[in-house]
Formats: sequence, structure tokens, C-alpha cells
Amino acid sequence: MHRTGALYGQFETLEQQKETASLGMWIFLVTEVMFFGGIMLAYTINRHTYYHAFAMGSQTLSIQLGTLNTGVLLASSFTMAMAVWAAQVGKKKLIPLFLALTIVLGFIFFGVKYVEYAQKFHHHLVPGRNFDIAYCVNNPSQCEDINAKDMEKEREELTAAMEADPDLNAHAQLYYSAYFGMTGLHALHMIIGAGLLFWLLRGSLAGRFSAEWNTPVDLVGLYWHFVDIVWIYLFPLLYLIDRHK
Amino acid sequence: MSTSSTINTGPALKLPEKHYLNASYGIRSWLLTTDHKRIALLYLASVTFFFFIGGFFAMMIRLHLMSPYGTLLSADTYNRMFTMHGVTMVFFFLIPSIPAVLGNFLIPLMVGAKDLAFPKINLLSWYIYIIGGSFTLYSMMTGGLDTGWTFYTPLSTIYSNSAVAPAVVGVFITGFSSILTGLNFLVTVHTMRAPGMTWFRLPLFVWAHYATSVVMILGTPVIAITLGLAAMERVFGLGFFNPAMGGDPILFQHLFWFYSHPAVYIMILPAMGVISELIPTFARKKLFGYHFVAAASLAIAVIGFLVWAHHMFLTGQSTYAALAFSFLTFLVAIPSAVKVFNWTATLFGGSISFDTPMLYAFGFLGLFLVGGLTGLFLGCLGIDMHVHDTYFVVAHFHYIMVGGAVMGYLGGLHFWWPKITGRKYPEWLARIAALVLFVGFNLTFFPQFVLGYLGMPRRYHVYPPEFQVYNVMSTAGASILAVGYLLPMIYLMWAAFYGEVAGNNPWPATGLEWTTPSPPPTENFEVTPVVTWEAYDFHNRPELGLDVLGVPRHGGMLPAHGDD
Amino acid sequence: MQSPLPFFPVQASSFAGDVDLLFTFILLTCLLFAVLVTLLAIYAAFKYRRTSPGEVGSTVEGNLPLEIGWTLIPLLISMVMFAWGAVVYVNFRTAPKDTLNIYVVGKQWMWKSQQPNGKREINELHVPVNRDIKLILGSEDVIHDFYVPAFRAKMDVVPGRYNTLWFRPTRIGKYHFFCSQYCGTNHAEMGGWVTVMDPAEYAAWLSDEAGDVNPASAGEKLFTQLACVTCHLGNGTGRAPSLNGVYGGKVLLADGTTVTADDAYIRESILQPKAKIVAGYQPVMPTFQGLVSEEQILNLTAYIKSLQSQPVPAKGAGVAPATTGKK
Amino acid sequence: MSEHEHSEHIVPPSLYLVIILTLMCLTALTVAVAYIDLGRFNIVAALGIATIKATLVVLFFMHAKYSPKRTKLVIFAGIFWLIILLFMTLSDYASRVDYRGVRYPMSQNLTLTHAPRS
Repeated sequence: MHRTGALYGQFETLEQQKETASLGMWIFLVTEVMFFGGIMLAYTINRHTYYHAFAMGSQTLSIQLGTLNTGVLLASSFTMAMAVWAAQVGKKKLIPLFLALTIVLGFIFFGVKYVEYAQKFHHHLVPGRNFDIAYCVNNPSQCEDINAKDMEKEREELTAAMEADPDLNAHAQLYYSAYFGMTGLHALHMIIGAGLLFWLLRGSLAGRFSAEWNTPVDLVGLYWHFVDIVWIYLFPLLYLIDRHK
Repeated sequence: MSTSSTINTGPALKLPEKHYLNASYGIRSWLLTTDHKRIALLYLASVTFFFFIGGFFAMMIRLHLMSPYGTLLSADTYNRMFTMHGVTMVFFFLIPSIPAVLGNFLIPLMVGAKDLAFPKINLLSWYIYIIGGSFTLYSMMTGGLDTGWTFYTPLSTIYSNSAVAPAVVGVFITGFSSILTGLNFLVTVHTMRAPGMTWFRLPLFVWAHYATSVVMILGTPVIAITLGLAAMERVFGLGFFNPAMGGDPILFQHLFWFYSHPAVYIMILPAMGVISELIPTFARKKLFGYHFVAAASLAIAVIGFLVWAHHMFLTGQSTYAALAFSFLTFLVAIPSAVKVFNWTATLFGGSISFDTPMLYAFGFLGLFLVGGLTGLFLGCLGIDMHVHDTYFVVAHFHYIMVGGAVMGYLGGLHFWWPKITGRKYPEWLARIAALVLFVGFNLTFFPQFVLGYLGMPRRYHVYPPEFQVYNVMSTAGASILAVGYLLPMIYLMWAAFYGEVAGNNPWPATGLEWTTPSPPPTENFEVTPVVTWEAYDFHNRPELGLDVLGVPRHGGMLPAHGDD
Repeated sequence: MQSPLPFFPVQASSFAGDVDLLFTFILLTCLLFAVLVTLLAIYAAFKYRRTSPGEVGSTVEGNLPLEIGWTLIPLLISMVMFAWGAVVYVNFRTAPKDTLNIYVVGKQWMWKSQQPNGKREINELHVPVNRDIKLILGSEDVIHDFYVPAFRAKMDVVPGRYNTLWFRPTRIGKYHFFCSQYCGTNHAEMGGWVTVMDPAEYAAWLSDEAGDVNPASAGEKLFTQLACVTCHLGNGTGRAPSLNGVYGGKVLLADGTTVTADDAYIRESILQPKAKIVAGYQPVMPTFQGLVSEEQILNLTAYIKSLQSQPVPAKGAGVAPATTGKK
Repeated sequence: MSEHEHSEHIVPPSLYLVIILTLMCLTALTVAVAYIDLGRFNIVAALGIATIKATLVVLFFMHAKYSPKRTKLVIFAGIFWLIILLFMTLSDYASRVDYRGVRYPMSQNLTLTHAPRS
């Protein structure tokens, strides 16, 4: 089908084209909901069955980094919404600015995530042969990034969790399966989103988006917000189990 | 008014000068096309390829089972045969068959659009399908797959030493092709309808595909993540389904069947849609209870999602859950029954001809009736405890998937072949093929019901000799069935190039797709059509050239409330 | 008596009659519908066949009462099927009180069974006629399924958990049993024979062949080998509760709840000792996950069961009236 | 044809600002609440706050509040099907009172009615 200006050949009007694209995006997001739904179900059942292991696993995550990342991602959602607004009102100079801000925030998120992942590798918390939930407690010299007070707390919690669930190591691996599965899948979506943002940035610098035609900005915005929503759920599910102890 | 059945087709019929097939030439023009009609043909070629691969495996299975002692194939080879038969047929033939071939070709034509809403995504979905198929073919050639098409854990994740990972990845990838197709259909039906094409003027084929798309959209992502987790478990040692790590193999079954049961509706709903086109066309009468048939499609799509654990009655599932799922299973039977009754009622007062597509419709009706009713046995808790995982189940789902979905697919292919290629197939040969298929099918699969009730479990490469009689019958039937499938492939191919020119509307039928030339031009319609008639209305369509002023037929059953 | 083209398998259990009767009911109902629809379609196809090329059908579009009728009537009939099926199934899933328990373990690709007195068989199962039998099913590897067509009964055998299958054989004879959940290469050969015997013959058969190890005595040996005996002293003075008389009774737990000491509980206590702590004791027992096989757990269970008749020490902890204890 | 029921609604930046500030506050709140022992309501609180946050994002950042009914139907369908998946599967797990192995402590305190006794 040939394209006339911004209008693709299969459509009659720009209005129809815009509605169609937006509906398509929403339906795609619903498939994403179901996609994450499967792993959420696995998480829920295992969390219920092996509560102690999941609580213990959650204690080993850094709540500071988690909260920081939540804030960063929410802020990126805000800048994204602003980019869409700028496109809607035709402020052509503001679009690339907000897009760039969104990208920067996205990369801060990646950075923090990288620090967290690296720490988990370092602490033998990646599911597999070398997984050892007690690694840091048993080898404090290898985990100097944990301060003495936290280490003492972790030791107490670990002892209690071991009492409750002697097979803690296996079950904590299930927690980390969920952790890496869910955050990994989320990160993959972020990477795709970042790619799309770069593409938008190029387009906006070329002045391609205007008040009349800004569908790509709008759609990528929807996608980016969805990724944000996934994180809104992942944060309490992974970081905040049993923190009151 | 003419009295000939070739009313619109004078003696000097010619193909239109410019149509989608000759709009451009060369491999590039096909591989980079965004025309939904060409993509449909790409799909047609690829699903046919997979159908014959799957058919080859089926033939090996049946030949092997002639003897109870398993003399033809080794146990491992046999297990690979039925697994790969299942995987190819389910994921690479049945699920894409009607939607991706007929649906792709027809939905824009039927709603009066120039193309699907997202033509590039449509092409992308074909490429995804091909990539997924390649992975699976690769797995077949490097050790095959022996887990059963259901990939039950921990057999598939830990114990099997066949090429599970590439096959699972292949199915995972193909899922996205299905998602994108469904997405495209949903959006197209919502936003691309021609002026005057209201929801209740849509052909039931479109309704059925709408319902199918809902299932594709909401179910497929779940199988994707499930197979993704299973693959991660096999490769990286994640533990959700591994009992040795505290995981639960039953969870895999829940997630698997959450998609794979509704997937049956992805196969049968479009076939029902085809039948809902064929019966009114060849009875020249509005479909009885249009609104009920449309609603039944949606009801099947929704309730179909609530019944999955009836595949798991004997896994040690909670008794309460089993009761709930059995109850819902009986509920989902009702809309199917309503459809069958409405199709039958449509025949009354019609003017019925026995062209090949109608023979397929009759065949579908008979086979779907058996398949659907035997579903009641399986949904019934007290009988499932005996026949679960026996040949009774095998026979039941073949009646639905082959007797139902494939009959619908072939009926549809015959019906729209003149539209797709602009040419007619040899009618008598086609009628004989339809008959051969029907006989062969019943001979193959009916004995399997008896085998199942006698207690022969499925997926057996050897079996006690007392089961041999029925197995031999089944194998004999399968050879007839094979002929029945080869015939249409040959003469349809022939007809595409050398058949008699068909004209725009040879049957005649009422849908929008028949108002445009055969084969249609690339942009489908020369001007955007405006719809002023109800679906299947033969009476207010003078351009069809039918004898509406002749003696009207009586309703036959009961007085009509919807006379127009 | 077997016809060359049999339709129903032999009826050899108390379920068989129920299932066959239900099957016949559904079959007849479905036949009625199928024949009705088929005859109507054939009748219409001839009565309303096209007589002239331009002919069209009538203008009938539908009929509301008819639609309601053919929605509601099948619904009602199917509810009867559901309810009847549910009754049969609930009976099948609810084992009666006094059963003869036989352990059956599936592994790729064989069945191992163990009689209450410890007699073991491979791919064979001997049971007395007219007695409620309960199979306790475990798997060592993948999912299997124990299926006896003549009994109209099957149950999946799932790794990581016990399923049970009960039946009451009603007819003396030899019947096939199969694995009916696909389990890998030799799935089809993973079957054997159930022999239903006269009770007297069964008793004779049981006491025959003394060569088989008694699971209770094997369990006793393990109990010493694994050093269980160092804590679980019989007189109740150990660091862990005495196990005398525990089996089958109620146990009071540290959180105030009670639990019945059955096979599942014992299995859990061996594999996850800290999941349920007996009142009055410290959670000191290590897990034996990975140290004991399914079969060894069965032996240990049999041994604990054999302690049922032993005198219960005064310091047993747990519920006051009941015999208690926790390993 | 498509229902032209909406023309594009433009949300003013001031509203976005209010929303993002609320979201940040809710994040702080959910962390704070996690340190209070609410028993089994911890998870309720955590998911409740997450749901409020998600709703705000959907309604305002994603403009669902100003979208055609069709979009709302799509969102509703997604949530509904997710609930089917979670709820119906969990119903099996929650009601497994049969002879159990070591799993499913959610029915731990139910007494097994047919303990073997020979």
C-alpha cells in the first residue's frame, strides 16, 4: 500500500489511522500483561509455598537501590508523558529534550540494575551449581560491600530461615529464579524501549513529529509506561517481602 | 432473470487484466509484499508444507501400529514420530491454517477494507512463523523430539535427551506470529470496516475470527512465557517445574493448558466460521439465528478459557477444582450445540445444492457432531477417570481437529479457490475427494474410540495383541485418508493455472468479497464499497440474478418472525 | 467369552459397573441427539434440494423460542451428566476408611510395588478380591500414570508428592495395568499384570517366599544407620520425641495445631523436619532430603508404623490424650 | 466504521506534575509500610499501593481516562483474563486437601481424613 504523506494507503483518514494504531498498541500491551502473568503465577505459588526462602531472598536485595530505581523509572515515565505532551501541542524543540531525559533516566536504571546484578553474581546468588544463600554469611571477607551491622542482621535472619526451612538453599534458588526471570524480562523490555526512544529521538531531531502527526511518540509512550507499571509491581513483590523483621 | 446456475458467468469469461497475482513479478515482489492476499498465499504454501511433513509422521505411526509388536520402528523413533506429528500439526498447521490463510485473504475483503490494519506486521508475522518453523525443523533433523507435543515436565526439562530446546524455542517464536495475526484481525475488524458494514452485518466468518483472535491474544503469551521458563529450566537450571528443587510439574500443566485448551478453539472456531459461510450460500438462505451463532462464537472464546484443567483431572488436582472445571466444561459444550442446531435449521426451507464446499460442510457437521459429543464423555469426571490418556482421547480430538478444523479448511479452500485464483477446480473430482476423505477419516478414527474404551493408552509403540483388530482398521482408513488429502492438493494446484475461469461470483454468494473481481486487484476494491444489505441476504440482491420472484419456499419448520 | 470385536473391557472392580452405566447413559443420550440431527439434515437435504438453478430459499431468519429451547434443554441434560459423573468421581477420589495399603513406585520404565508385609514385586501386583485396596503412588523421576482398564481407574504418579488410587476388585483374574502418562522411551512397556486372588490364596501368596525383606525391618536398620535412634529414643527421654504409637494418631504441634501422623506427614518430617515442630521439642533435626530414596522413606515409614503397638512413654509431649511425638 | 467519539485530549503538564509527585509519595509510603508488621495484610498493602500507582499511570500518563470505550474494554479484558489465570489456578492449589506430599502449606492444618491404619 502506498503512503500519501503521513497517511498509509489502507486507511481513509488520519483520524482512523491514529485510532487504529493506538488500539493495536493497547491490544499488544494486553498480550504483555498475560506474558508477565505466567511468571507472576509461578512466583505467587512458590512464594506461598516457600515463604521463608522468599523472605530470606528478599532480605538479600538492597532496598535502597530498589527504591532509587523505582523513583528513576517513575521519573522517566513523567518525562515520557511530557514528551508526548510536547508533541501534542507541537513544541518541536521540547520533544527531543524530554526524550533525551527519558533515555538518560532509563540508562540510570540500567546502571543501578547492573550494580545489583553484579553484586548477586559476586555473592553467589545466581541460580545454578554455585548458588549459596549463605555465601556472604560464611565468607564475610568476600562480601565487603555489606557493612558489619547488615551482615549481623543477615546472619540472624539466615539462621532463623534455616530453622524454618532446612531446604532453604534450594527454595531460595526458586526466589532467585523468579528474581532474575522477572527483572530480566523487565530489563529486556526496557532495552527494547530504549531502542525505540533512540529512534524517536532521531525522528524528533529531524522535526518529524508535530501536533498533527505524533503517533509514534504516543505509542512508544504507552509502551514505556507499561514497562513502568510492571516495575511498580515487581518492586514490592521482590524487594519488600517481610521487611519488618 | 436467467435460470442458469452460471448466471454471472457468460461464455466469454476472462480474468481481469490487472490483479494481485500479476501486479508485480519476481521472488522479491512476493517475499517483500505487504498485500494480505499474497501473504495468505505465502502462508498457504508454508502450512501445506508442514501439513505434509506432519502427515508423513502420521503415516509412519499408523504403519507401525499395524503390528502389536512394534516391528517397524524402534521405541525411540516411534516416540519422535508422534511427538513431531503433534508439534507440526498443532503449532505449524492447525493454528495458522484457517486464520492465516483464509482469514488473512478474506477478512479485509469481507469488511470492505483495502488491507489489514498493519500490513507490515502481517508480513512480519509470516517471517516469524518461518523462523519458528526453521527452529523446529532443525530440532527434527538434529535428534528429533520425544517429549510428546505437550512438553510435560520434568520429562522435557530434565530427562529427555532429544533436541528439546530448539523445538521449544521454535514453538515459542511461532507463538508471536499467532499473536500478531490475532492483533491485526482484531484491530481491522474494529477500525477498518467499510461504510454501512455494521457489526451485525459482518459475515459470521469474521465474527468467528474475531473470537479466535481474542483467544490468540490472551492465550498465546501464556504459552510463550511457559515454554520460555521450561527452556530456561532445561538450559540454565531454573527450578519452577523441577520437583527436585521444590518446583511443581503440575504448575507447568496449568500454564500449558491455559493456552493449549483454548488453542483448540483457535482451530475449530475459524472452521465454524467457514461452515457458517458455506451453509447459507449453498442453501441460498439467511443463516438461521445469526445473532445466536455470533454470540456463540464469543461465548466459546470466553468460556473456553475457564475449562483448561479438565486435562488434569487425574494429576492429583484438588477434587473441588476438578468439579468446577468439569462443570464449566459442560457449559462450553452448549454454544457449540447451539451452532450445530442453527446450521441444521438453516437447511430447512433452503434451496440446497451439493457443490463440493457443501459436501465438506455436511462432512464437517457429521464429524463435528461426533467429536463434540465425545467431548462430553471426556468432560464427565466419572468417565474421564477411565478414558483419560487413552485412544478415546486421541479419537476425540482428531474428530475435532481433523474432522472439524481440516474439513472446514478444505471446504473453505474449495469455496474461495475461484476467488483466490480466479479459476474453478474440476467439480466431480473434488466431490469424489470429499467423499474419500469422509470415509477414510471415519475408518481411521472411529475404531480408536473403541480401542480407547477397551483401555489402550495413547503414545504406545507396542500394545497387547487383543487390540490389533481395531488398529489394523485404523491403518487401513489412514491410507484412504492419505489419498483424500493428496487429491485436492493436486487438482487445486492444477486448477490454479489451467482451471476454467470462474468469474466474480460463481456460486453466487452474498459476501463483499464476491463483489470484486476474481482474483481481486491489489487494493481489493476499485471504490470503497458501501454496504446496504444484511449478511446472507439473497432476496434483496438483484445483482446476483436469482429468481427471487419465483414461488417462495416455505420455512419448513416454524413460522418466521424475521420475514422481510 | 471375549468376542473378536469387543466393545467393553471386563468389569473387575466396584467402579466398573458405575462407569459403564454412566457411559451407556451418555452414549444413548448422545446417540439420540446425533441421530436426530443427522436425520433432520438428511431429510432437509432431500426435501429442499435445489430444483432450478435460480431458486432461492425462504426468508426465515430465526426463531427465538426455538433458540431458547435448544440452549436450555441440552444445558439441563448436560447438568445431569455432570452431576452423575461428579458422584462417580468423588467416590473414586475418596478412599474408604479401612483399606489395604500397597505402595507403588514408578520409575523409568518399571513399576515397583510393596505389600503391607514388605513383599515386593516388579511389574506385578497381587490383591485380594472384595477388599478395598489403596495404592500409594510415588515416582522417582518423571510423571507416570497407573491405569487398570478392567478397574476403570487410573491416577497420575507425580514426582515430589504422593497420589493415591483406591479400588475394590470384584472379580478374580489377571488384568493388564499400564502406564498411561507418556514417560519416555519405553513408556509402552511400562506395564504388567494385576492378579486378583481369593483372600485365602492371597494370604498364602503373601506368606510365601520369605526371601523378601520386610520393609519394617529394613526401615529399622536404616533407623540405626542414619542415627535417628540417637535422638528418637523409645522411652521419650531423647532430644526428639519417641515414635512409639505415633503412627495414625494426632500430633500436637508447637504452633498449637494438630496434625495426623500419616505417611505424608512422616515423609515431610524426614525431608523438611522444621515444617512442623512437635510441641515441647526444639527444631534440631537436619533434613534428609537427598540422603534417602523414596523407597527408603517407605521403609522408614513402615518401621514407624510397626512401632504403633509399642508402649507410649509418659513424656511424649504433644496432645494430652493422644499418642504423640515428632521425630 | 470507526467511532469518532474522541478528539485528542491534551493533559496539562501541571496535572502530570501532580501525578508524578503522588507516585513518588506512594513509593515512599509502600517502603515505609513494609517495615510495619501487618501480618497477612503486608502483601495486601503492598499490592494495594502498587495497584493505585499503576492505576494513576494508566489513567493519566497513558491517557486511558480520555480514551474511547474500546480502549477501556481492552484494558478491562486484560485485567479480567489475568485474574482468570491467577485465580483459577490458585483455586486448585488452595483446595488440595487430598493426600499430600510436602507441598502446599496453605492447607497445612487440614487433617487428612483417611490416614492409613492397617
